[in-house]
Amino acid sequence: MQPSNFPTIFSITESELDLNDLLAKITLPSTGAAAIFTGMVRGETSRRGSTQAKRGEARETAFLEYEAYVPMAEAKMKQVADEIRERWPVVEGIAIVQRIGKLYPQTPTVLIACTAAHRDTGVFDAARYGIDRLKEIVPIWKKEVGPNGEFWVEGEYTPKPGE
Amino acid sequence: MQPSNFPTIFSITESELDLNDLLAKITLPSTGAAAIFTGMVRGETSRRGSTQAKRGEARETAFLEYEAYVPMAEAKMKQVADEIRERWPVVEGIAIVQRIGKLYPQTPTVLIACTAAHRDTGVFDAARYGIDRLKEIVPIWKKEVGPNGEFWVEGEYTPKPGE
Amino acid sequence: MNHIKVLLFATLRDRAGTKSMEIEIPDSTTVQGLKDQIARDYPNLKQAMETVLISINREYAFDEAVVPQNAEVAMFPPVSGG
Amino acid sequence: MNHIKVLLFATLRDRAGTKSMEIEIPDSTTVQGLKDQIARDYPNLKQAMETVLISINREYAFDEAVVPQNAEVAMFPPVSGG
Repeated sequence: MQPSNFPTIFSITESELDLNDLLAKITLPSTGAAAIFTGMVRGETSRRGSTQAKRGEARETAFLEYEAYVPMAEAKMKQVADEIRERWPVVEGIAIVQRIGKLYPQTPTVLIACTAAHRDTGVFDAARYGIDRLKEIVPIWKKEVGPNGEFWVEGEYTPKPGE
Repeated sequence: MQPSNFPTIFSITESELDLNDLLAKITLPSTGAAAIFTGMVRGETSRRGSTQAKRGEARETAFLEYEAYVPMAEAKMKQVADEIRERWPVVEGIAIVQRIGKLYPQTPTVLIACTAAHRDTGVFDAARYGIDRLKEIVPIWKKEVGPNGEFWVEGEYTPKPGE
Repeated sequence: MNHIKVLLFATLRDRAGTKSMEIEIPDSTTVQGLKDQIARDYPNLKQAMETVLISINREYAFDEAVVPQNAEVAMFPPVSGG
Repeated sequence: MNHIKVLLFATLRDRAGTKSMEIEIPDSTTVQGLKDQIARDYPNLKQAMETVLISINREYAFDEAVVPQNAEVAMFPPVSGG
């Protein structure tokens, strides 16, 4: 099978993420391994690693509200997939899906999955790269709502020309 | 939440793997990231990376037949989970599931999933370690059936004392 | 003059109180010129113009870029998806 | 004498033509001694005894280990799950 036949899924959705379905869509007859990353809404965030929580307290989250600049987000997801294929040509299928809207704790919000013939081909690194890049260049934002009010989660990355 | 409350799932099953369900079972209120590995039956294996296929030909697989020494396999899966927790104490939930029986191409056969608060905690490495160890010490075997007959897939690892 | 649409997201939308604006800018206005004009005409957005990200026709755009005719411009903070 | 059950998997089961055997071994027989006895009594398994993996009561066991009373012993090739 030629790379041009390799499936690439990228989408912004308000629906529940179905891992079984997404995995099936990027599994080819030559596929033997998949690395999948999912992010979930944390209901409790410990002080460590958090800038918002007070000393010694876990921060509670009621829900997150996600929004996206949909057409640009899908274009940038495609770009992330293209970057993955350039770096790991052995990757067969790629799925990049972000769920938006009001999302509650323990709910998967994002999925990056890469398939390949074997597990020692870089599929784990490819999925890791995919989520890192999504968090850098794909125009999606989230607002956290909890007992102490709501605030926008601040991103950290400034895209450079050509990104 | 204390590590003793962290969920660990390990099982040998003849049923279809349900990624959504397994992920939900290892997602805690403090969980923000999951790394999941799945292996699938390859229907076509290219010459590269294969010792069985003839030069220039892809090997075709009709199905694989898996068997396990179930009680020992489950004990060894628990051991793999323990090893993961020792190496990556931040890992929250762990699922290790092997499907056995007659499995056809493009079907997920095995799943290793690790959850943690954040993605930069080693969850990807933990999942990778889990599948590597499963293929070393968990007593499961597979027989490949294709147009040229059937043969047992040969493992390569000899466990050492204490494994 | 160039008639453009400016889409606003996240904190930018909250500050502006609107999801989009239609703006007239002189021909050959750069991204920097557009930010200066918005900072002047929309006091609520003035501070945000210092750190805002800008896209033109769904690609990131930088200060020296010229805003093309009938562009779809978007303004937003650093992204925080996932 | 020690009465043990030996479970056979994968290629070992195919060669033996059975999933399990009940065997009498002398007390204090080691894993190596058990392999020698099986190689002698079951010609089909002789060659396999050179590379076989052995577990006793569901833990990997090695040549010098003594097989305990009423042990559940299993014999199999290197694993190939996944």
